[in-house]
Amino acid sequence: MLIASIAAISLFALAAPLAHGAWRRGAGPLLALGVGSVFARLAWVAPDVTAGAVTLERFAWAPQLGLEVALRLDGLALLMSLLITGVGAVVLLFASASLRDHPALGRFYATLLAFMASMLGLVLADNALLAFVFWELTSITSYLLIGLDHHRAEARKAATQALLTTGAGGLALLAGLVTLCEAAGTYQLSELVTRAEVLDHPALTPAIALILAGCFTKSAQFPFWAWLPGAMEAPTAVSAYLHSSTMVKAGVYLIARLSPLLSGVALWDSSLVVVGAATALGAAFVGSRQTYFKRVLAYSTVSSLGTMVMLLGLGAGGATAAAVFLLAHALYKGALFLVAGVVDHATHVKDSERLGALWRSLPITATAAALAGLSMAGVPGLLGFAGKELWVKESLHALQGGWTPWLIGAVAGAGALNAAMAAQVALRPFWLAAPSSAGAHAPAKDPAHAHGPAWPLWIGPALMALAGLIGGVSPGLFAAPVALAAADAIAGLSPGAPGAADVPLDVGHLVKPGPALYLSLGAVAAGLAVFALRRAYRAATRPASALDPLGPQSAYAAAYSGVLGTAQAITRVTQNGSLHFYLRVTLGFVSVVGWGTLWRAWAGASEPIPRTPVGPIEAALVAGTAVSVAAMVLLRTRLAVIAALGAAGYCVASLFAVYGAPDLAMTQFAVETLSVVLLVLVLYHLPRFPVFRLTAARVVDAAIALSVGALMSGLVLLAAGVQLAEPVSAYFSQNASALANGRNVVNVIIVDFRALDTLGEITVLAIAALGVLALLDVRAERPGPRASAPGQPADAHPNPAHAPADGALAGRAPTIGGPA
Amino acid sequence: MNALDSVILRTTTRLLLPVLAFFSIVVLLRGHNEPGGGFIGGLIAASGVALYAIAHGPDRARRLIGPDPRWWLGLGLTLGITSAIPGLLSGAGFFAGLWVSAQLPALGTLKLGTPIWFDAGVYVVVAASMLAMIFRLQEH
Amino acid sequence: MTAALLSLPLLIPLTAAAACAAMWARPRAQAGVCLGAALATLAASVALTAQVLRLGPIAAQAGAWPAPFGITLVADTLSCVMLLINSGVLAAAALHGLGSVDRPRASGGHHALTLTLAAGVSGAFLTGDIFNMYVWYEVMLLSSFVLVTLGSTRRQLEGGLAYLTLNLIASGLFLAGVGVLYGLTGTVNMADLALKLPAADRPQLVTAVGAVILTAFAIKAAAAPLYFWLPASYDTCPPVVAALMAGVLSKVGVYSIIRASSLFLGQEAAVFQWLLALSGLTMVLGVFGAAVAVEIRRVLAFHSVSQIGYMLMGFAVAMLAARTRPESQPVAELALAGAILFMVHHAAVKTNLFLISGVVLRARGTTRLAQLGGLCHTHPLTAGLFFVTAMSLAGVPLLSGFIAKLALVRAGVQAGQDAIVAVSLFVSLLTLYSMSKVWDQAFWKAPAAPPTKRMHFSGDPATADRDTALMLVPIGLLAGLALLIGLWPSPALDLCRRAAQEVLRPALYVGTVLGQDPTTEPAQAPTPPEEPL
Amino acid sequence: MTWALALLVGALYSAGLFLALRRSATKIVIGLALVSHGANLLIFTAAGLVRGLVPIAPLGSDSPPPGAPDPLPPALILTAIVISFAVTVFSIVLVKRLAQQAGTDDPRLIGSHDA
Repeated sequence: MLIASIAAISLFALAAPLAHGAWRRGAGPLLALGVGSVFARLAWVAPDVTAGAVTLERFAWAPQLGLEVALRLDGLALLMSLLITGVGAVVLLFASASLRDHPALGRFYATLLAFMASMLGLVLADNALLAFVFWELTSITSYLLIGLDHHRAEARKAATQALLTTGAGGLALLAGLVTLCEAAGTYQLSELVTRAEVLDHPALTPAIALILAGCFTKSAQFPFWAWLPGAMEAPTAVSAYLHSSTMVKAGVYLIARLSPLLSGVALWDSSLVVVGAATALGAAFVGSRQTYFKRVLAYSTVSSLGTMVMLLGLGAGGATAAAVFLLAHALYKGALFLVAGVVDHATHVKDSERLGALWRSLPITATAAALAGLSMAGVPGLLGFAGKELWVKESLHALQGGWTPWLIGAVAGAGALNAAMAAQVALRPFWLAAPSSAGAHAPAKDPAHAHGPAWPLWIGPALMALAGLIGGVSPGLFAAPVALAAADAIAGLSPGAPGAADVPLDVGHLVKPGPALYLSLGAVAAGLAVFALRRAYRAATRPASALDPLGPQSAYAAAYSGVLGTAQAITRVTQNGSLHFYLRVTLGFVSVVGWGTLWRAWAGASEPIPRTPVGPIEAALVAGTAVSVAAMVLLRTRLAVIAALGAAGYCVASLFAVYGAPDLAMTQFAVETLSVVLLVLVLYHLPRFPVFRLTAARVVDAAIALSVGALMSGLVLLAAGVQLAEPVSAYFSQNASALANGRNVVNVIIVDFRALDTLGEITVLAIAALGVLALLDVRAERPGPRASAPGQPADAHPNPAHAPADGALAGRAPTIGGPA
Repeated sequence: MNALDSVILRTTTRLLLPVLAFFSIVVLLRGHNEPGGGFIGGLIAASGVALYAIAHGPDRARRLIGPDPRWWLGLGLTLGITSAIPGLLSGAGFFAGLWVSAQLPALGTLKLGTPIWFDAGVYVVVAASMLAMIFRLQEH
Repeated sequence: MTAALLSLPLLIPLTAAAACAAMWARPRAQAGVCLGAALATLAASVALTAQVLRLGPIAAQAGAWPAPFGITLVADTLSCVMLLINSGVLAAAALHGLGSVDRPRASGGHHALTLTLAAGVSGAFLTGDIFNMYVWYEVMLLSSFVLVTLGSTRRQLEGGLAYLTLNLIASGLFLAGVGVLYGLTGTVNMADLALKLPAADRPQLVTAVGAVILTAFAIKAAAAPLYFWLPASYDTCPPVVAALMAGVLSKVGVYSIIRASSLFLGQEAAVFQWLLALSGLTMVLGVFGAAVAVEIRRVLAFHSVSQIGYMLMGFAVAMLAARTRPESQPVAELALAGAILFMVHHAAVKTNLFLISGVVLRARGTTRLAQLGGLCHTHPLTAGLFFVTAMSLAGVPLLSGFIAKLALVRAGVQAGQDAIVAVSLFVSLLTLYSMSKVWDQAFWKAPAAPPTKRMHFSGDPATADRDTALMLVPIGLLAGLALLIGLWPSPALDLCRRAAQEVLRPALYVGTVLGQDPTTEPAQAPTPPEEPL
Repeated sequence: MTWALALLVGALYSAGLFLALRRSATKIVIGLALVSHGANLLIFTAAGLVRGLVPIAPLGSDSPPPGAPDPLPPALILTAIVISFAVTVFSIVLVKRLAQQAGTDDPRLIGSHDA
């Protein structure tokens, strides 16, 4: 069933463009229906899961790598997968209307469904590597979704930022998961969390740090949250789905998934609490100063994610609170995002301060907004209240566990500012009077929307807001079982065991006088006060913007330009276009490595260097070679240098002749002669070499060249002295005549014993001939006399040196598809 | 470079050409037993034709050798590669030398084998590649 | 039979090259011959691989001269994988070439040189003789020199000069190293060297020679700090040529490093420590170049450098694990299998990206990012194929790059080489960045300017659509391969692991070449000469 | 003599590489040709020197005289010589084409696109 769910949604993704092509308007609802059926299927088994049944499905994938398609449905996975498919169906419906005229709607459906399948896979995966696979796929699909309107530079920039941030985190996560799983000896998550012995492993600390880096980037924690507000460049449907209800919860999900093992480890707990609290308060502060719908929602989302992360650091009680909060948040924030979408669709206004009294034209939407807003603010009677109440309670509880009182301050502040933000987006535009300023928009002015939005637009927020209400009023219906089953899974309690499931969520139990209640009601009140005095509040907090250079966006920008700047600087030095530099580095490397190793080899060698008598002929030849070589370095005319090259070659050839290699000598004489003739033919017209001067650069060059030359001398002496084994060539001498019918052993080697070498050799020769012809014949530049063929375009470049590299081909060919 | 306007050179090269051609074949064939072989032989043949080209111009030299040097390159390479095939077919392995000998009156036994076939390929490739380059450089 | 099979990946392209040279005036026929030969080579490589998987490593002695006297051709699983890469890339380039190689280039010898390049590469992968390897190196190098400069634009010639100079220095070192090896041991047969060098028990001596030879290989492989020639030349030549070279050429260097140092040059573990350090440097310097490059082919060229680093990393991790702790054999196998799989993956993906850059160049006349844009509207199919391929390069799951990366990361962590794993992951991020940069700038961005009038169509503009369609065929196939390996990695992983196991047991190779292994063709004396005419 | 030839090998490499570091593509190519001479001489010397005999079996004999020089290094060098000749010819034509197009053969003036 689990694999079938993922496969079904993947199939929808593949079919979506076709469906969109075939049915246009009908495709969205149809796909939503498909996803809805997956939701229904999951909901059907929900009672079993909440009762403790765990579904397992396993298929082999790449056992060599520990990669297995292992899927597991427990309480936590159930909560997440219901959200993914449920919110997903609603969002598809919403998108089918809000993006009705978008040119890329088919591709949008496909990408969104691909994301949905990945997300579902992530929460169902029981194999760490499989989870990572899906994790990465959510990053990629999210990249494509944020960049849906890619003609806009901001959209592309936001997409890249999201990709890089979550991508970097993903790679950290991979390293962390592999480290942890290798230490534990299993890649199966349900098995991993039982391996308590890994807690003593030295790799635990880096593994935790890396895994948290992955989770914090994905869930937009401080200081990595900058990408999430940017991601609001995506269409609202995407923001509602990815960036509030599902993908950003992936990090929270994974933390929760590993909690049974790692909860209780000091580093893990304290990181979660500190980072979570900082994020909750920091993002709430930034968000409370915004007025644009989606910006407010984005920062409040970040703040809520911080809340969940913080709660996961607070042990078993925190797990329950986190699960409830997660569910509540998904419902109200998803609803509010869609509400923002409806408003945008109806009014094309994005600033909540410029709107008012929308309840008249958008009554259902306004109602949904009100319910969701109340839930977000934490007003009793809604599911959000339960989440918030448990949060406050657990924080107070943590205070007894030794946490600093600052924590309570952060919680209270975040709670208050979230309430203010709820009022800003759910109250201000709908239920307060329209601002009197000229920029105010009333939707009635737009005749196209005078009759209110189409049903696919408002049905989503209405359903989600309603769910939040039902969850608050009657938690036993669905909210409590699902959330508490998830909490059990997070706390690592075996399914069915007594535990978190005992925590009552209904209002009657939660509304009990005590510090928790006072604190949370106080926070709501403070939030409303902030909202009421928002102009003064914003003015008073303006100095805080001085901290922006220390904020997450600046951190991202600094990291981005820091890495690229380093890359630029290094590449400018290394790949600087100077062949001379390349040669120096290459030869310098040879010299260093060669001498570094030859030195040790010399030290270990005791063999004498063989001495052969030096006759006058050899002495003359050696001297002749040396003089020719010196001449090549010193002479300045081309012809002289070429002549010296020839002389050196002749001397070497004569040495070969003296030492018993007549074939070699003959060949070298012939080749040397030909080389000189060809060099003269080819180079005849070129000018003299530049003047010889003794410069510092020349000295360095000489030192490098001499060093490599000396290295070669050293190698020769070593090889001439040391003989580790008898040469194989005795075989050739013995068998050349008898078995190969030739008395000239060298030639027999060439054409028989080692004919394959010679085959390669003549191939090289043939290639060189073809190459010379190609160089001279195939010409893309410099229209010479041959170029003036009829039909040649007249706009041939007058100055060949400045002709573009991909210029027209001269000669018999039309043009060459050359490089640019 | 065009043909040198020299009757003597033309006549000499016309006479020299067959001599060099014959000599190159001798060098090719004797290479198995004495210094020589396909490479040197090919160079000698090429130098004969190159001299002819200097005297009579590359166009006439091209006509002399018939097909384009690139065709000869292909032929030579093919000769070299195909000498691997008899060995393959006989089951001894590619490039395995197979020999036949013929009794020639007055010259004694002539041994011919796939290695000489191979060396002939070397000869053709060397000559053809030299000529391809020399002709083109001459025309350039 | 075995001998025939072993020689075919070498002889087929060589024969076809000879045919192409002879048909110099008929470019269409040459393209046909080239494609036919490529497919035949691919078929021969597949058959050879099947044989090797069935029988284990096999060897054949050229000229039937017994090893170590003659030249041995030997195919173990590693050679087979490399041959499959070579013939696959050759086939893709030949297919693409049907649409992208214009008449002047074809009559300039493009097809013949493509085939000699492939033959040289096959030879280098098959030969068991280090001097013979030098010869095949030169065959492929000169082929690539000509291919890089074919067209003789100034930029090509400039790039060609850098390429030529640095590679010739490598050849000079390689040759010197071979000469010294022969002087020391009196043999050039690699299996024989693998017997004689360790027997002499002079590891420092071996390392001194190895330093020269491995440096030569490292230059050819474009490892840091010796890679300068690669970015200088790959972006100047036609994309189809760059595809060929990026797909196989630099891997020959990596293959040679693996072969030579696992058999006989790597007697001291320090060799692999250095290799590991250089692999990290290679990755970082390469990816830095890619991150700041502003032209598609240059981005790809720098990435080629960076990914050579991954291959070397896997090999070095494997050898260090195998040398230092005998019990970590599975780790060594996984690391080396990862490196080999990375080569397969990289061949498919990088070849494909260069081929795609050819389509872009054809469509817009430039591959400079600033002047591109809007391709995902005008060329949606190309865009989709690019995205899949680029994400594979970046190591995104469900694609081949992820599998290779995962193998390397797992093995690295298991082997305790945390530093290099960290470097490789950082490089992976920058790879993702530079691929998204290309996607962003060339495909997503609104077109910078309307395409210039002076398009760079080769051949007949009337057939441009057909040509582009032809170019897309291999692109689709290669993207499909990246997806296939990503979705169904087990066969490829098993193949690579088997190759790794064989490399880590040099005795098997030595036995195949020298010993009386039943699968080796018995060395036979040539047929007696005295047969009647 | 081994000493002398070893030093000569060093001299050939040094001079060749020094030329390759000069501001002239022509010198680079010529220098590389010199390096290949050095490599050839290196192979020759490293394998050992024998004076006065050749590895050719005299007529009527099946094998070269005892003590004849090792026949393999000359065979290897022969191959290397031809290869380096082919490469040199190609490179020098390349340099010529480059110099024609750029008006100079100074690589520092022509090779700049790579920066």
